[in-house]
Amino acid sequence: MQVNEYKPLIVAFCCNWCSYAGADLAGNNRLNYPAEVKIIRVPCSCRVNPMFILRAFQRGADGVIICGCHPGDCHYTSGNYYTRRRMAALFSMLDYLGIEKERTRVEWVSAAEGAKFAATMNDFVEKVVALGENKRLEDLRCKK
Amino acid sequence: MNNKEYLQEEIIRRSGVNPSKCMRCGKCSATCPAYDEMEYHPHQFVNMVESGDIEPLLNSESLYKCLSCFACIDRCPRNVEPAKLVEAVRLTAIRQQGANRMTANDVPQMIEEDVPPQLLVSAFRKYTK
Amino acid sequence: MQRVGVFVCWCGSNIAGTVDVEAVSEALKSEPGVVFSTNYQYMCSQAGQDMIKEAVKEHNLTGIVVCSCSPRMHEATFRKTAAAAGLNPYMVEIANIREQCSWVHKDMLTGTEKAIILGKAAIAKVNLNTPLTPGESPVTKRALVIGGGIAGIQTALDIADAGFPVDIVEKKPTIGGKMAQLDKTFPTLDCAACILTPKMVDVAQNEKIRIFSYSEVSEIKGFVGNFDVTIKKNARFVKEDVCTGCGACVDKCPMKKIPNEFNLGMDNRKAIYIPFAQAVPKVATIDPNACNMLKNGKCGLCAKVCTAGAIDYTQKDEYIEEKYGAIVVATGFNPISMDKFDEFAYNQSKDVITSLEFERLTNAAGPTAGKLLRPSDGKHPHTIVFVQCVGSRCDACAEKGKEYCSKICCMYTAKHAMLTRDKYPDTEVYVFYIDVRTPGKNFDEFYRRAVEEYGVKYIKGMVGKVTPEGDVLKVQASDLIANKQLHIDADLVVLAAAIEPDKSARPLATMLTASMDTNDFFTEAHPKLRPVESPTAGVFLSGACQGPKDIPETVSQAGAAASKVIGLLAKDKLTGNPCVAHSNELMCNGCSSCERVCPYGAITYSDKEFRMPDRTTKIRRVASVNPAVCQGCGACTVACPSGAMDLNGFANSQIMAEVDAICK
Amino acid sequence: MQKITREQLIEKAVALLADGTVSCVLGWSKGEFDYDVTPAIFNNEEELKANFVFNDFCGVNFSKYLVAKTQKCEGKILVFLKPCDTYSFNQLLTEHRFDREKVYAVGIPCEGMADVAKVKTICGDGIASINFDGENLAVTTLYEDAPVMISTNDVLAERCVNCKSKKHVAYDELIGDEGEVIESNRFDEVEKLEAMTPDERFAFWQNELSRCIRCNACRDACPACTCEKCVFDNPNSGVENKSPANSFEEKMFHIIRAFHVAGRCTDCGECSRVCPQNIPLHLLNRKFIKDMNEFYGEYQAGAEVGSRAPLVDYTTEDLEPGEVFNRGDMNA
Repeated sequence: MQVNEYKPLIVAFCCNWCSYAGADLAGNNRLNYPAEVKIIRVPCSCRVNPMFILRAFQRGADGVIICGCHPGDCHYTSGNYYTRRRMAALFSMLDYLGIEKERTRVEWVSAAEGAKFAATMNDFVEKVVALGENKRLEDLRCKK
Repeated sequence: MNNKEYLQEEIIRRSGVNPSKCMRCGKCSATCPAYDEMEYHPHQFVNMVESGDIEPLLNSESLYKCLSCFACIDRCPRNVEPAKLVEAVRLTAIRQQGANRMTANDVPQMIEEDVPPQLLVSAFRKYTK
Repeated sequence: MQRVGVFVCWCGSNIAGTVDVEAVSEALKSEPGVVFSTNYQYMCSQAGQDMIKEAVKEHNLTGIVVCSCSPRMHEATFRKTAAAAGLNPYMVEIANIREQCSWVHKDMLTGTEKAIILGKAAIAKVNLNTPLTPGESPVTKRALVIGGGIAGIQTALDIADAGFPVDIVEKKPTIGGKMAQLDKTFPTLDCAACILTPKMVDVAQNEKIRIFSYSEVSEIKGFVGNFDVTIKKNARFVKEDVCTGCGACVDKCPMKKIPNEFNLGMDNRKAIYIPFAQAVPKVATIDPNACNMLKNGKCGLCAKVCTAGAIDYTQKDEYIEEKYGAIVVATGFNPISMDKFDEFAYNQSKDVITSLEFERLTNAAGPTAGKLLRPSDGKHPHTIVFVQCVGSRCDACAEKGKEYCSKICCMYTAKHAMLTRDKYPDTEVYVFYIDVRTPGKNFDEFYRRAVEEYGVKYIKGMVGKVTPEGDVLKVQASDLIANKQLHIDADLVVLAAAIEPDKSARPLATMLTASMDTNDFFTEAHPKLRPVESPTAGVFLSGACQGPKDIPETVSQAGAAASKVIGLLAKDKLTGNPCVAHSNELMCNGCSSCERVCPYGAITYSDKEFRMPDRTTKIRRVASVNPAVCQGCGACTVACPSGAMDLNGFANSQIMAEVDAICK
Repeated sequence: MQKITREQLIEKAVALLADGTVSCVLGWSKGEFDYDVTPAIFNNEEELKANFVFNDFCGVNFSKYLVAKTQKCEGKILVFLKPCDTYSFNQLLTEHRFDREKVYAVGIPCEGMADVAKVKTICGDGIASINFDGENLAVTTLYEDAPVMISTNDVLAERCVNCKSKKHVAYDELIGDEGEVIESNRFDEVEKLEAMTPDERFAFWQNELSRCIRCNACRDACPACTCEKCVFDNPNSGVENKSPANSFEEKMFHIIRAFHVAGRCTDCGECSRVCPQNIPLHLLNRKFIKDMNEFYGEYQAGAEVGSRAPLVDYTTEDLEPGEVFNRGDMNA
């Protein structure tokens, strides 16, 4: 590993029932993904408030990904459907403001998809690394 | 990719049919009015395309026995659409031969009192692709 | 300020192999609120737990962070540990440094760095944790069973047997359901009525069970343990408690040409009727659409002949309100309509019938008194063709039929074929099948007997077309094994129509806020581990409303649902999940956004008076969350523009603190 | 030039006050200048005759004021609603923000309101007075002797140029003729932005939003922003911030504000009208409206009371968040 390699900061919101369990399964199967990914556990993807995402960007995150149960599989029956609409609207707005669209993503990962979780994270980090540091939505004051 | 696989893929692509959806109920063959004329019956078309057995189909007269009545498409519970497969194989055969078997000019000579117009329409549809 | 203790687990070498646990516990010492930080080989072991308990006492800890395996593994363990040490169990946070760190990263430096950040996030969160206490709610010790078929009957009997009162709501005039219409049952061939009707009598005689027949559920409010249900008792124009079921009224009724639903319209009934001899309750019902007296005030014969004086033409629909602790859905199934299957000529010929109609034709109490006669001319059929999978296993795009296997058709068709050959050896019986599916005790043996002993001709293939011609039905089919097209002149064609959930299920699911799949079958809370519970707490599933089922399966599910209900009703109080939403009334706008996204109907509104800074008062509509109903998804918290709605255990400020800790 | 006159409205108000239908009137009052008309409560004929105005600068959307005023006022309030105001009126009713029984709504036609910023670009600063002269405004400035004649049509506010509806969707009584919902070009500017490259868009918004002084005027005027306590004022929300401390704060504020009103915003345009820095805030709201129309079917907030906004609704077939960009690429 190179010492000076750019390391992005990635926040992943994972729903407790599917994606967090999927991330655990990735661990159980020892599937590697970059350590830059830090997971925050939420009961359901619909718990993710756009404010959390913006806050992460404000504090220097380079990418934010939200993972939830596959549509139709939500533990709470409909939570991820609301997530899908809210994030579609929010991401489109961020794109409209000129923020790189690769910095945000929603992915459905079930509790059985450890491999998908790892692959998703690898892919997402790769895309964010290609973009480089998040300058557009970053709060300079809060940066170390 | 060998020729067998290529042919299979080509036919699946051309027909837009997914033969693996077939659950082997045989309703297509049960419903087929040209069944007795055909060497390979509609359900066999589906099976043989699925297993990549295209050559025998290409060389079979069955291709031209299908009336394109689409009863098999209508009745198939799995939406497999066997007639479209037959059509795609037919099209492949015709393209391989490099010639259409029928042109618009041929139609007037075929019009006879006891030939139903639907037959000419089907024939034209079939032999001009 | 919280006094936080940090406990870093080695998990043997599982964590310690890739994470420098010493460095982690050292680094986390200087985090805000942390007063104690240590590491140990196995935190979840008895010794590890004792270490936590001691530290809580010694350092007066108010919060605990355990850096260990996934909270899905040991969160519950450490919460218990905290409780044992006198802390609120919800003052524990887990930093997942095994599954999401040591196991996925190979490099010690990277692993340690990440573990520290995950620890910081957990500390940031626990600093904002508040002690949570699960809410308690009382349990009304009465159950409601919706649907009076074999599923509902069995569930009700089992619940009543445990000593709890049960009400059955059945929309037909009698309980019994589909099973009452059947002739014999596979694979034992005992008669359905012989095993069902004693149960129906048991229900009628059980003093813990009330039957609301000819009734439907019109409103459901409340939540697990505390449902408020309104039952609409449709006017049957006969006083139930007075009618003796003697049938004198039925004999005298002049309206004779009403299609008899019980025999699927294959014969007629009167305007006043008792569906069948063993009906429970055995009470007459007047069909308001057929009765002359009710339509134009002319007749009144039934009232004249009724010696008990049970007829009441002025009876009105009645609404009954009752409280229940648990609700069991047992709404059952129906065969699908054959209208879209023109190829089988169901609507063109009376001699093309469904299997349920065949069931009535062979039933001793049916329209032909059990003699197998063709509906068209009453002659004995000599060639019978059975067609399986009519409308089952269809592609979703085909737009007719259902995608699923209806499960019961293979067996009842084998039964019909076998019984026909048994009673009428001169008949030829063909069964066209795609697959014969017989998983079940003695099922395959049964099917083989039909073939081997009774000479039923099973043909692998499908019927493509049925054409009525004169008094025969020309059947065109394929025999896939022989690779032949068959042409059979049949006298009777029997279609094994797919089954679908009863139409009343969908509106009921809406009332219950219970979820359904795309086919309108009720969804179970977990397909394997909680198969008789709906995801909506307090709602249980019995029988074919959850998916196609035969009688043995239905009865076992009915018993299972009953045991779940008994388990619930045996409790005096229910403790809930404390991680539920709550609304800050001072900030709530009463805008209803949260209510619209709540999948459980947990949010209600009321007008409250608020004192304003200028000493005036103001009445505002504010939301409140019923903690017994809320499951804690948090959809409302994002729908709420003012941020009045927040979630215990996953508060806005807590998640924000985690974000900040990670992005620091 | 408005089709109805101040006198007509006063006459109506006086009549309703006299017969006891209403106990007070929410109307426009003279401000310090002829163009800064302010909302006010009038209790009697004298007050109305003295201060009530109605002219091309009466853009204020009164709907929001009903939330507070219906709580304070004994009896019914008379409110005059222009067509676009009625959408906000309905939306607030959908959200149960005031008691419909306490309001007597009179719908009035609107020919479009003038934007004083546009007037100033023609005649310059220092407007001393404005007289309403037929189709024209006669603007007298401190620096010119003769009044400058400006056609109202040349200085119409953006939201009026792109007026979406002349139809009243709620009222107890209507003065004048009912209009129609209009096929407007209000999304053209959003489309223009969408067609830009991300860099151009970023530059555009950076330029616009960096002018923000966080005066909160947009929030205070917005009929959808009627929260009892705004998250940006709430120390527990984690995003409390009252001033633009850095380049991100105003982005956060405006994105969150637009998100909070998404599906509830009727596109009344009050935010842009009141912005002292002339930031085209309506372009944020319209982006959400346009997106939701395209993703989930046409929806006009406030068109009817009780409708379900797209963000508190769903279908199982909705498009995936990742797909919104593919569409964008196709547009570009």
